[in-house]
Amino acid sequence: GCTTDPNVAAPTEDAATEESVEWFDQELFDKQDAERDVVPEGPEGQPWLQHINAEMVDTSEFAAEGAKKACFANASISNPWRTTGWITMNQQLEVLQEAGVISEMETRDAQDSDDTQIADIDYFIEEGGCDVFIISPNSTAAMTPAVERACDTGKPVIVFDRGVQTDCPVTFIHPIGGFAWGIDTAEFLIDELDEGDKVVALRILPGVDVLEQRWAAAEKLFDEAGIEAVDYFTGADPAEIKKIISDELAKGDVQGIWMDAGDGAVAAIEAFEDAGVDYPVMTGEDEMSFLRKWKETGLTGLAPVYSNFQWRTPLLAVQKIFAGEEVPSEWVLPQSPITAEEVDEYLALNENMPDGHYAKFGGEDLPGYPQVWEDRIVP
Amino acid sequence: MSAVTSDRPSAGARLARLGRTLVSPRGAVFLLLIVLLIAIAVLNPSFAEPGQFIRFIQRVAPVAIVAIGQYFVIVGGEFDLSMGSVVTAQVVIAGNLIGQDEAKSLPVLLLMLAFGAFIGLVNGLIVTLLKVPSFIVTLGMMLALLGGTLYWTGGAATGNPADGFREIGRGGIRGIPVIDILPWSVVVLAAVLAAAIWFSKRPFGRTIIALGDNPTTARFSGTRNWWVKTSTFMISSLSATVAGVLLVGYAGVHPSVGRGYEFIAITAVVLGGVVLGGGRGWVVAAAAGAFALEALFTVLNFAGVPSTYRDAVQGAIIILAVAYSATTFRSRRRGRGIEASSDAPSQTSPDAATQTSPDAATQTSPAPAEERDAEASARPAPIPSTSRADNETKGGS
Amino acid sequence: MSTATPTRAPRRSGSRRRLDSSLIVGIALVAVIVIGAILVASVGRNFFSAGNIRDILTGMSVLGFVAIGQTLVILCASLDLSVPYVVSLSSLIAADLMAGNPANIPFAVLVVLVVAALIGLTNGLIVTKLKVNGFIATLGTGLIIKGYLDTNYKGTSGQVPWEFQLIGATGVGPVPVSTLLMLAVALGAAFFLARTRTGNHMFAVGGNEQVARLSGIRTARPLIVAHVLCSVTAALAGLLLASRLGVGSPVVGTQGGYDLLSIAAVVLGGTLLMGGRGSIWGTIGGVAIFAVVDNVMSVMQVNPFLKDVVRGVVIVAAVAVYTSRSLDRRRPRFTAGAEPPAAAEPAAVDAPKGGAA
Amino acid sequence: MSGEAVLVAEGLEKSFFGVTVLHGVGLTLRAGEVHGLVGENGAGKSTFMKILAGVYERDAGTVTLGGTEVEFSHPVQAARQGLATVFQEFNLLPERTVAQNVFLGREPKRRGLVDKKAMLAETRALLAELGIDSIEADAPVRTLTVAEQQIVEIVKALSVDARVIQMDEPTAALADHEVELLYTIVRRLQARGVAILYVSHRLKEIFDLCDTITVLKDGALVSSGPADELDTDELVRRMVGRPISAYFPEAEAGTVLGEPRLELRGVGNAYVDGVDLELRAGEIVGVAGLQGSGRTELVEGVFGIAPFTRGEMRLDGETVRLGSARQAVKRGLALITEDRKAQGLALNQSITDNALLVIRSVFSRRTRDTRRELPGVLSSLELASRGLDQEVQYLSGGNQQKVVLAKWLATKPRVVLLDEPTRGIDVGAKVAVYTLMRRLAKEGVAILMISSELPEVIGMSDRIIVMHDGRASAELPARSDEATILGAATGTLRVGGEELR
Ligand SMILES: Nc1ncnc2c1ncn2[C@@H]1O[C@H](COP(=O)(O)OP(=O)(O)OP(=O)(O)O)[C@@H](O)[C@H]1O
Ligand SMILES: Nc1ncnc2c1ncn2[C@@H]1O[C@H](COP(=O)(O)OP(=O)(O)OP(=O)(O)O)[C@@H](O)[C@H]1O
Ligand SMILES: [Mg+2]
Ligand SMILES: [Mg+2]
Repeated sequence: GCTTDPNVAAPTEDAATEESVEWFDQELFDKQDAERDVVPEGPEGQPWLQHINAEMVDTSEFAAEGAKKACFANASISNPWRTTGWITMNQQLEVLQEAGVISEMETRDAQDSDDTQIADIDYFIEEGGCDVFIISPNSTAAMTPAVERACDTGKPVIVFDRGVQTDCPVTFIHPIGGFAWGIDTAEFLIDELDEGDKVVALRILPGVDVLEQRWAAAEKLFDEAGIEAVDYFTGADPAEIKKIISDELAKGDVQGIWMDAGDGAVAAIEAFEDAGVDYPVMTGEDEMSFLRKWKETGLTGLAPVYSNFQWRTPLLAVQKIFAGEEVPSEWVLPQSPITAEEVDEYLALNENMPDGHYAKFGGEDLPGYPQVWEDRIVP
Repeated sequence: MSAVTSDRPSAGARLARLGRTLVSPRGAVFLLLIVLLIAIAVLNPSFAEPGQFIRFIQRVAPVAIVAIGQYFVIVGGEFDLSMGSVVTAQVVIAGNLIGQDEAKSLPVLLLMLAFGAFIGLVNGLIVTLLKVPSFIVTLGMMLALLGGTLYWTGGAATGNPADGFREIGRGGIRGIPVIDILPWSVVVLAAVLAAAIWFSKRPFGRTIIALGDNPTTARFSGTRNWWVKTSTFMISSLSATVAGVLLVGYAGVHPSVGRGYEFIAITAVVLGGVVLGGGRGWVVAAAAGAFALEALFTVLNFAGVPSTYRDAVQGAIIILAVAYSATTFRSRRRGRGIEASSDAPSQTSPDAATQTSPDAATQTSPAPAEERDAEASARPAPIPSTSRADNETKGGS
Repeated sequence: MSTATPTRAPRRSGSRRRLDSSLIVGIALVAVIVIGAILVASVGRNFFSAGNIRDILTGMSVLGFVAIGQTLVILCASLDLSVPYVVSLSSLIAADLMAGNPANIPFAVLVVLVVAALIGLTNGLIVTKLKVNGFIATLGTGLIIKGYLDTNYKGTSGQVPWEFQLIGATGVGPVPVSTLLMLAVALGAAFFLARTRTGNHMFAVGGNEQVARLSGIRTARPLIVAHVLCSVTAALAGLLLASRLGVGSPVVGTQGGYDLLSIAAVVLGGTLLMGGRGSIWGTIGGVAIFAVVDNVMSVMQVNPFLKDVVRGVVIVAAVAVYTSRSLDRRRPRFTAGAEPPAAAEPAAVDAPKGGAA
Repeated sequence: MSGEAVLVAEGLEKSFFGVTVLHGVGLTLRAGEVHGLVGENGAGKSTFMKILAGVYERDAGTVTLGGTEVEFSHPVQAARQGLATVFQEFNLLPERTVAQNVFLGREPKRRGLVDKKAMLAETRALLAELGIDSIEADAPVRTLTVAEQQIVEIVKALSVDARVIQMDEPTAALADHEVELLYTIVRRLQARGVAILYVSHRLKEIFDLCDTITVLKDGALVSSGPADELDTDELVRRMVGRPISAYFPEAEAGTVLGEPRLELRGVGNAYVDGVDLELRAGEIVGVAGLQGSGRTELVEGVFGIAPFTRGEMRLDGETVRLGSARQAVKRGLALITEDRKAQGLALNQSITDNALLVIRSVFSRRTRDTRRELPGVLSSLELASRGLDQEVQYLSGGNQQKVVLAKWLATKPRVVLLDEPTRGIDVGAKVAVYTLMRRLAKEGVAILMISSELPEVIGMSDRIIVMHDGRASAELPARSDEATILGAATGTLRVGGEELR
């Protein structure tokens, strides 16, 4: 007979219709702006366990003995940031497996496809025998119904990185966010540049909320500060980036470079070298390639961070949840840029790491450090 | 066809001939390129300065080289969709194996060339010996090679290779008068283009085109089809390797370097008037197609077209350009067919859909209606190696 | 002597036919399932459990829709590379027009189908009238749609009402409704190919345009219809995705890689890339092979990068199996060492003089 | 014996590119009559039929069908009005079934849908009506033999319920017993009152079947009258109309038979079996046989395209195994294929490129020299072109053939295999080819020539091999007569000739 999936519930409100046309959201902007200055709570020196303005929820209902099975629906590992995090996560898993907290973690990788990830979550619900769901959504709105279905199983659900439009998960783990990134970077550039200067914004691709929010904030601030900003989508292809910058330099002077992710920052800098003009003021990311080039060229820069160590947190949250400890319902992790003063420190710390490694990966205390990250052993 | 008559004064006639070449399908790409370059120069006069222009050539070099490689595959009647992945793989190999040790540059370069040749060999042998359509073979290779590369590197770049190696794609001969710097890329492109022109005039190069035109004839004429075709795949993979060497210098190591190059290259080649399905085309025009495509991107950029619109404009221009040459080809051939006879037979009604053209009746046999077939074969070849595959296998070897 | 007409002919042609494409695909599919089931069992899972079957079938639905249309286009010796963008566009139009209100569903679906049909019509006209190779024509229209999407949509948009979401989430036992719909469309397409003139003529146009023309077929028509139907099935895939996602997404088509994967599935299903031969059911078999391979790799937790390697190898290897057995069209007269055919009866040679009977 | 006139053609004229191929030809077809149309190769028989069928537009003349004047613009239109044609070439889709091919373009409909059942049933009925039980209506055409395909072509023509059926060399691809079957078909149609226009080069068939015979020569009507007023000799005289000796040049003075160049001892592969042959330097050996008898396969075997799997092959006394055309070319062999466009030329390439194709791919070091000699070679062949960079697709058939010859002459071959070297080329070009053959023979080249034109085989050969059903059924001396050759070719004559007459 017909088996309507009981988990598909009628939406309570259908407000979300026009939500995506503009990415700027004043409320969120203000919230993240404020969060940047909050001193996070939590253990010193372990930023992956710290949280900002947390509202703790009780998890005693989940308290249970024994090793549990975790099911992880990953969006993808298709960029260096995600692979780095994925490596860290697996090392964290090793620790928790040894500690008898997690028996195994079954992972399905959706390879950047919403449709696949929905199927992955459904598979976990039916076949996974999961004690806890960890979900790194591929996109926000599209994954909401599937996450709700996972919640309906009564098992704890942990969402990290990108959010979903429901608060059914026990905790949603993420760094402060895109607006904070946008504010950090834009403020830096505005400080360093003069009114009327030109900033070229190199963005990866349209339509990804995490990235869009970065630009939405930065664009607004540039606008207010009278900085001329033009933006391009590069697909993270350094060759494309180099072409864009050379064309821009052919058109006129460029004083600043803003990036929504670190990939290709080196190519952008090299474009200035090749054209024989002064280095721009620049924001990249905490990817090693950028830090190294930054150091080497001595340009004026800032490396905003989208905290890679957040990949550890979901597993640690599993530990807390099954121990019945409180966790933040929205677990906002600290996210602070690497400044010129800190570069040397991070360069030294990650000396032998590959270029695609992220300086604030936060796995120094995990087994396998540093070898596993240096060799990029992807399970 | 415009009314250019031959009894004009000779200078006028020569001009007319140039004009005709430019509007002919063979020359259309050059016309397009000239128009686009002028547009760029108008939008941004500094572009026309030699120094800027040479930079433009430097930037186009990798794409043009890939297009040159793709040209040989396409003119030989096949497709190579794996070129982008080969570029990516080579870029990553260079980054990972050379590292900061400049001394490794040469050995690794040789290794890269060997690897490129090997990929081409595998593609070619599967196409020729197992008779799998090249579209599928190279699609599989594209997936497998990219996946393998990412697996090997753990999804990220280890680091850029030594600066000495990158110099090939990035640096140049400095202190040249007018242009200031002559990038090595430009030199490499010139060398590759010269080699390609030379090669396509060589017996082997001519054989590739004949093979693309009619593989059965080629085989019956003693051509080692498997080897000639395989060699085109090796050429394309090797050219992707050279492009990779330039790109790792120009851009650095990243898994997305080279992505989409196969489609850009095919588009460039088709813009250059090369017929998909093989047997027709000029390598210089294919390279010009790459320049036209890059110039188009640049125009869109200088014209301030929002970046999101660019794909749309690109799509429209590609269709129009190809439609232009497809339709002029037809009318030109029709013209020739009638020209050939002093007293053309009254054609059957032009409505080809309902009418049988005389050639239709004779196409399967070598019946006497040879001349009429000109029009029949003017129909664009459907897809790669269609009808031909039948001929190819008919002999039953 | 008419009695001498060989009686072995029917037997021979019968056995030849039995080996043909759809069946080979079926055998390949069964083989993949068997190997898959063993592998899945080796990690302590049940391949045939309801959840797993549902996972496989869900994986088939969307690609299935696209591949059905692609089959028609390839049968006509063309290609459609614009499908991913049609998929995305359809999901967006659907979600935007529905705007969470179930009353809008019929209208939205109608608009989606009409828009898709117009895109397909454009493709078909460019291919037939402007004589642009299908590869380039659809690459171009795909880029145009992509430009439109990137310009007008920033991320997901719209809201699909709950009623419409049910299509993607409901099942009959382990079989999702979406799969049933896909199979229904496949049935429709197979029926179309077998039972309509235009469908029949697609084989002719793709097989030999000259013969088709000589037989009085208007050759442009089947090609245009194929392109229209291909865009329409891509739109159905977009509608299904909208239903599953609950929103429209400008990237959902490209995420699925439906252009190249659908072509690969079609060829995997035994359809000739050069047109003229193939079947919808073969394509469904090809899609199923992909779905099973993907499912098994997911259950086995294969490294995502290696998944692509496996996919690439499977595509080439499977197609190699088909092509290597359908090469020699000429029938051998003598098998090595066989008895030579008996010389014809030495009939009386009459002087070349005779009259009408 | 014949009924009313169903089709009357009068004064049909047609010219192609200024060359008139039909000069006011007319004939009358009566119901229930089999009307033979005979003439030499290129006499205009096919053109005449194609004009009736609406494939070509006529330049002048009238055609009345069933009393009304008609002018068709498409064969489908003609078929609808009851005039069906079985063309000389197959127009079938190999991947589709018999029924689908028979009804292609006019599939029966029921309630808007193709009525498959009716299609199958009607095809089966048509097949049964013709007494054919070997063809299944739902078998893909690809699985049929050439003969069966020919029958499908006929069935396709029958399915429109035609009053007039034209058949252009329907038996060309048929073996003896299959011809018998065609006889039956024709006679049944005749009994139904259908008028049949029948073209064949096999005179026996003409006399067996036809009531009336019309002879064409060089596009003009020679005679048209009852069959029983003619005998073979008279018919041939009317067809040829000139002494054959003037047509075929004599061997050049000084031609000597040399050592054996090519020897075959019981060679065979999947298509031919047990063929013995000796070919000497300076010798021209003709190979005769019906279509499908394996002549092409024999030379393809020699040339390494479909390598022999049995027996022994020697070149200049040395045993060789050739596995590819390339090896053959290197050994001094040349093959002028029967299908010029599919196997001999790259149509989009220039004359030069085609002529240099073999040299470039096999003897690339000789390219430069050959290119220099090329204009001379081509002009000695009297190639007419607008320049050596003209694409060969724009050349006439005869000139295309000259390009193919030039391509092979450039390799300076020692053994030349000619497969239907004069197919579809005009008289002038033919004579040029014959003269060339003689010249080559004088130079010591060994020549094996396949031809379906018996006069050609007879006129040119020093010896004649006749193939039948994949085997060499006879080896006949020069100047053997047509009847003997045909007897061997149709299998009614065994090797040694004991059963002749
Ligand atoms: N489409 C055409 N274009 C140019 N010439 C043609 C065409 N069709 C036929 N011819 C010429 O018309 C003449 C008559 O050809 P046709 O095919 O009618 O001969 P046929 O009597 O059928 O010969 P065969 O016995 O070889 O079939 C030949 O000289 C041929 O070269
Ligand atoms: N045993 C067979 N069964 C079916 N078809 C065959 C067979 N042998 C040959 N054929 C086909 O018959 C046709 C003619 O065969 P082949 O080339 O051997 O004959 P041929 O004597 O050279 O005749 P021609 O050159 O006049 O056509 C070809 O299309 C070939 O594929
Ligand atoms: Mg004829
Ligand atoms: Mg033959």
